[in-house]
Amino acid sequence: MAHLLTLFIAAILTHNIALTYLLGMCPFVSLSRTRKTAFGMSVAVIFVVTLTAAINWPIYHLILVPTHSELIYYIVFIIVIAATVQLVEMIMERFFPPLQSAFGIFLPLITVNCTVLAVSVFMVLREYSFAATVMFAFGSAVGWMVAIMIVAAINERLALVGNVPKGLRGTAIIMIIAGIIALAFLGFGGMVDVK
Amino acid sequence: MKAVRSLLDKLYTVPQLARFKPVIGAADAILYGTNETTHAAPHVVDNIDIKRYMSLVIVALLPAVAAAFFLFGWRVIAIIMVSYMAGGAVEVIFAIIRKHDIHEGFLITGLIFPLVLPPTTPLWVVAVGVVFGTMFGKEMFGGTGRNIFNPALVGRLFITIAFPAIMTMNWQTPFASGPEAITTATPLTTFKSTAQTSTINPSVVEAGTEQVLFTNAGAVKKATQNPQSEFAGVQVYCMGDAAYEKAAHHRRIEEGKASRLVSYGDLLIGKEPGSMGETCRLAILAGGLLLIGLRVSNWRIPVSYMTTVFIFAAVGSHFLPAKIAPPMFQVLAGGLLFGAMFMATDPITSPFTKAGKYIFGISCGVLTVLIRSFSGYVEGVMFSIVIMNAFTPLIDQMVLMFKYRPVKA
Amino acid sequence: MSFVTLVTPVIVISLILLVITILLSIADRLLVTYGKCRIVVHQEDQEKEFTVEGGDFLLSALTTNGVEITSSCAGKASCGYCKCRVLEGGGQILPTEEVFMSREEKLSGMRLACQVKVKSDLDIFIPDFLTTVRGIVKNKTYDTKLRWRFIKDGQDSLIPEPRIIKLDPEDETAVDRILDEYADMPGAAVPILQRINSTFNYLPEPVLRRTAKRLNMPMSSIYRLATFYNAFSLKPKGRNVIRVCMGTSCYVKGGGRILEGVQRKLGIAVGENTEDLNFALETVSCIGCCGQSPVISINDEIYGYFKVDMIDDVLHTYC
Amino acid sequence: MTPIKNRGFHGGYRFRNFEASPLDKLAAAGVPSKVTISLMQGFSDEVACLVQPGVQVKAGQIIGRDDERVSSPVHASVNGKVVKIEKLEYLGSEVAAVTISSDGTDGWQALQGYSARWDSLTAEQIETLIYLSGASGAGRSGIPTRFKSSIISCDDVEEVIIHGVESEMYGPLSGALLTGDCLSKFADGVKILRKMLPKAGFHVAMNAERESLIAGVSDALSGNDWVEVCGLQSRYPADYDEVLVSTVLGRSVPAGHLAAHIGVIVLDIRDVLSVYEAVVEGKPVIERTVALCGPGFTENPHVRVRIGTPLEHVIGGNLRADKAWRFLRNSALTGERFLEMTQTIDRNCDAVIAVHENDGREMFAFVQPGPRKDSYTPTFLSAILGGKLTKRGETNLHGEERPCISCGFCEEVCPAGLIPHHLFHYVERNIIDETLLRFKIYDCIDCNLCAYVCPSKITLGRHIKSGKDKLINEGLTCPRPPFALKGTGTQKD
Amino acid sequence: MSTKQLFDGEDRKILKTGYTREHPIFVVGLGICSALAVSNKVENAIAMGVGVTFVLIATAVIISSLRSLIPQRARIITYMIAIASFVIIVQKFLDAFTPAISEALGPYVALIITNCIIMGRAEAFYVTRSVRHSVIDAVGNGIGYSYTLIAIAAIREVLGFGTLLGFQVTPDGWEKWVVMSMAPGAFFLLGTAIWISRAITERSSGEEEGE
Repeated sequence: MAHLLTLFIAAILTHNIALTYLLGMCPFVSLSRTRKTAFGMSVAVIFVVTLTAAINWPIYHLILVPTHSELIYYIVFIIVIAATVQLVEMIMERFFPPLQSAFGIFLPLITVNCTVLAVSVFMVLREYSFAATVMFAFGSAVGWMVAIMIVAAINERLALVGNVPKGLRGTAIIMIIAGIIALAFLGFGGMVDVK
Repeated sequence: MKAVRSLLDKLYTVPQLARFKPVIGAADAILYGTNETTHAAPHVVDNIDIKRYMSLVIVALLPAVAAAFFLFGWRVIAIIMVSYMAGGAVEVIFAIIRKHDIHEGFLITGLIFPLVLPPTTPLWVVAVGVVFGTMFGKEMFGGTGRNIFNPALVGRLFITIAFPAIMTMNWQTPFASGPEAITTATPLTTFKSTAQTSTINPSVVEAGTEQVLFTNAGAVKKATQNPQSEFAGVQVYCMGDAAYEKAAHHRRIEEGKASRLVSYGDLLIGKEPGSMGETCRLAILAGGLLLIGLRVSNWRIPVSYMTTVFIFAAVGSHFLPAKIAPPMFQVLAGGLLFGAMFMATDPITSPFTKAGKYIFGISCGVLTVLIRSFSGYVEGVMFSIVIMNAFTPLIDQMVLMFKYRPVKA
Repeated sequence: MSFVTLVTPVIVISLILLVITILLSIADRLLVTYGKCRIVVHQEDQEKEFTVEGGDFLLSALTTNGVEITSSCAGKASCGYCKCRVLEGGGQILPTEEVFMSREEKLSGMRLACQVKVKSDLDIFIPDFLTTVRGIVKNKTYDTKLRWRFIKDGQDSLIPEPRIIKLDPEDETAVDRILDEYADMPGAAVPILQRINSTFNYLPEPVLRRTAKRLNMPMSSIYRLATFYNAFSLKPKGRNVIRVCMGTSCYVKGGGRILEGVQRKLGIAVGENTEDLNFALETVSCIGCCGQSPVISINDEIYGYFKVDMIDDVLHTYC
Repeated sequence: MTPIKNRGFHGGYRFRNFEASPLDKLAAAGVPSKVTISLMQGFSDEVACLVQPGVQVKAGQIIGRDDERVSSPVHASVNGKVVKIEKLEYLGSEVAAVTISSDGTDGWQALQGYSARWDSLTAEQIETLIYLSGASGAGRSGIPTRFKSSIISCDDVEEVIIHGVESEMYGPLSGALLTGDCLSKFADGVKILRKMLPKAGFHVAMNAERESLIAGVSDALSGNDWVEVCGLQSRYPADYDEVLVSTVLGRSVPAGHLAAHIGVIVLDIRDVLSVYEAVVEGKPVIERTVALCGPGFTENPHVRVRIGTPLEHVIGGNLRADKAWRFLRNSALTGERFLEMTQTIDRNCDAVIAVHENDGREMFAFVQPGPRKDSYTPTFLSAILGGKLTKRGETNLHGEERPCISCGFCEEVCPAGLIPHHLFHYVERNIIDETLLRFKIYDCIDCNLCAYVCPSKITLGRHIKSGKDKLINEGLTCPRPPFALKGTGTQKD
Repeated sequence: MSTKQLFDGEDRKILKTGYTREHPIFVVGLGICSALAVSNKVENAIAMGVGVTFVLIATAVIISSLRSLIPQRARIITYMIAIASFVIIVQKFLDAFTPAISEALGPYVALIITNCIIMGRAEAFYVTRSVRHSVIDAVGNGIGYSYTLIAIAAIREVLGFGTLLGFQVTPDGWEKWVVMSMAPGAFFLLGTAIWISRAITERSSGEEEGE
């Protein structure tokens, strides 16, 4: 249990998927303009990342490994992710329309979010157990949420007070902000590890 | 003085210097004040302006600068000069390109930045740090008043991560010079390394123990009173004067085997190695209290910051003495006082809501103790403040969200 | 590498695909049923109507049915180019779109086509490409928030204004004459535009449309040319261009006052034209006559040592 | 006698010891040779003109009156001849103004039906007198009478607050207004009002530091349990209606409402004295007591001035010639400038302020200790040396405009509990939408204190005001009270 | 057939757009993750650049030639399967010939699948255009992506490791800028690079910085 908790904290602080592994940057850049979109997207990401990791683990360990087809795990993972996202969207739309309008609209954007695939790939590379996979996936997604929420709040603040040089507006200043945050997050280095 | 006036007037009209108008304007404003009057109501305004506001911070920093000069010598002045020149150049270039006035905020960045550096920092590293800090920490966001992060800390953080060997291994013992004055340890480092090799606050000192570390006087008393304790040949380290006094004069501890790991009195007056400005805690306290008294900085952040560190360290060191240093030590050691008094209170980069200020201070305190105790870095003040700088807009927006209910139009 | 190691992955993946396909199609059948939806599109001066299967995004429904709409991110709500106005149906505006919308746009029902799901009958208005480009050019940025200018009260300037001005026959023949002249020359767009510009004093939009049609070039290319060269103007421009020098020496010697005087005299601001199109007012940063400052120039004539009380006399010579 | 309360409010700032504050001394300015009287006085609408050029008028004769709109009658203030009637600018709009050249005589025409024994008059008679005298236009919402031309009717008044808090940097002193027999006149004025508004509770709020004055007022009003006298801290802006209502009554005025909308009438001492004069002496409002404040005057008395007197007559020879002065109407923080010396004193004018138009530059201004400089932060010597030093009031900006550094001074002083710098950012960036409503921009009472304390020299007050205007343009108006005017049936703010 | 016909103006324009006007990283803002993550060393950057370009071209060929066959609804999944298959080829290739680089790139090779550039171009361009134009576009985008990656990697490697392509280039006393080899360095450099590129394009199109 303690191990799982460590893994969770590590995935947020020391091995933050956005700030350390630099993943999920496209939505990070485009959806961090307001807190509203950032929050919606990150909740959707938390849900999908955890769900797909939980689905991919049994598929990998119960189907691909016994049949010695580890070679194709990328394809399988990405298909599973795409299908899951689509299914979740359909279910949401049918049964939970309010949820759909708040978070569901971000689902189509998630398929191409590298975080989702990356978490599943990390799960294979680091040979996590099922519980560890779920915990790591959840932690990573929460870490991504923390990062994008900070940047979104900073962006909103900058929209009010900032006077960013023209060429820096948009992507570039987000990179700089993320860089400084990443710099600060290095302070957690050595505190906990994902292994 | 007439000559200066006419020289300035002449400079304004030289077409070749049109680009450097911000520089001339800044000199003019500093020398002569403004001739602008209010346009409409309020017709009479407060006499304070940003220049005075900022210069008061400099005044408050002067004790620390003087102490640094006294403790570490002329190098301090050199580092401050380099910081001002390199950072000032960045400021001037941006002011010229972006056609705005030179803002006074830089005066503080240029002084705070050198004060958080080890006195042995090579001058080129100082320049790299201040250039990076001013540029990435401030100018890219639009200059003073528009930045999100404390520029001095961003610079310091950058060179800490970029040049770990230089920034964490070379410290200078106060009042000393020459190669023998260089030490690798600050009090925080000493605690961390001693705690790793010693038995900490044992209630029974068992035979065969080589080193014990007592973090408070109570622990010394408890161990010495226990009849089963065996102090023969045991090296005893004590934190603070009270514990040391108890151990040094105790009959069961061998003569000369008790030593003082750190003296709180020395920390207070600055006799322990550390960054230039942060060693003399008395000078910092004087400056910080002056600022709070003048209402230039808000008391909420430093008070909540230091209280949190104290409480968290008190609780933590009770349960995990090997990791978390005792509270008094935490508050006095490292850059905590300096950070809490001069950097966490920077109004631009800390929350403007009252509740936000408390949240900021408390989070900074928790993060500082956590990073000091568990991460690979010895000092956590600058990390925690920059992390909380990043959270500042979020904190403010959350507080406002709870304070003001949305309106349906 | 044995045969088995190659074949098993293929079998496995086919099986997985099969399972997923079955799952998805069941879900599709059971969960999402919107039936046929009718989409009415108003665009420029035409109207289009077609029926699609519900459940898809509006952007893809439009593109598959041959309605052109600009989009560069292809449905990820990150470019904000695919703006259109949903007049009927479409539901609430989503948080992903709000970033790209001003308050007026939100009120007027502006949406991003890539975020609107076709669930019911829709009635939409697509602004013409030209408007979009003009907005971009005007603001000199690709800030999608600012692309459209709105008149007050949530009325956008797109529908009510009868922008498709018909050419009167006289002008039409004039244009045709120019076009005929260059009919056989390939790549003659720029000289044609020059001729049109000198004939009309500016490039009227209907003329551009006609030119585009005749040259068989997309309107956007013509527009790019027209906005690229400073010599072309898309707005009617006064016959006599007054340029007031605001260079350092002229400014110091009262260029500002002269500009003010001219503005007051003509009743127009910098960059505008008088109503009778007799004068256009511009400022320049230096004419190159700093010795005679302050200086103004009208067309190519330069007036040095200019004084405010000379304005009346000088301008009268051009009336 | 009710006990003295000393209740404060959030924020605010105490202006101390400004040089050349007015003295407790009352003088008369005499009859001017010419007066120009605007037909719109104070909050009211423009009234119809009743005279033609060339007509002889007497002081106290009604020259403008409109019973159907929110207004009170306007009187000629001197004996003489109407010279001309022209449109003049008044508080930002074009209003007809009557110019009367005086024949120099001092008398005035009394109102009909006044009685020195006021308690013999009926409530209706008092109301008529108050209306005809023009005193009904006093305060921000006026004294209600049974005429259609007031905002609320007498029956709706629950509380009346009469204040003399003296919170401004420069303003009239209640001590000067209540000298001699004025104190008893004031007490009688309160009683007259009570007779007219029998259901209302009365509160007299005075500067808590003037203990003798409070004692005097308490004595004069003793024995009446419907009135309480309380002392308030004289922090600016303690005399704003919104602040008075909340400090004295503990109620709050919703944004966009006048105090009258919640049944509260706020008056000052001079208004009550006018009521007394109208009812007991039959004297219409043709005079105003104006405090001459600021270092521009050789001495700083309160003067009684005929309404419509041009500024030059009020000042007379009482001006220092050594410097350039800026003349302000009523308040150094919110008042407008007198642009010309011919501009006139109106009914709402209670102070003329002359401050030094200081466009000179001061060497190393920002590091000087500043024994004579005022500041919200105790960063100048004057704050440490306290009451011994007088401070200079001058128009110099004392610094350049800079970006906001979120120092929080404006939030600390804001009496309305707003965060001015946050609102300012939205207005500056032209983000005019519901967010501003959410941050309660309409709660701003325009006291301008935020702009006073700002070290970045940002004119916060003006930005917030323009934010409100822009919001109204956007159609996001403040929720108005569902309140029809007694007279017109239309809404008015 | 002359070269001119083989490679006409239209083609050249498409090619050029890929690395100038619609530069995937600087202008469109796609493919940032990998640009940040694998630009710590030049060799990794080259490998990644080549890998992405290869996948782009292959995807362009497949999708534009099959564009009429791909069902609307299964579009995305089809792209992904195609891209994923090519990524596997790249991965196996790297494993076989340059195991060190493969090790260094780690999961980022797999993440080419979700690289927005490929998906974006497929969705926006390949699905509507001819094979020939698609391939040229793929090459253009590949070039744009690769040279950016390599340029950033060169700076990061020199500052962070003191080497270039593994060879020592800095003097002995050189203090390594450790931060450059870490995530923050990548953020700062890419941010600055985007800034500079935008500033240059803005200057060249004659615009002044307005406030």
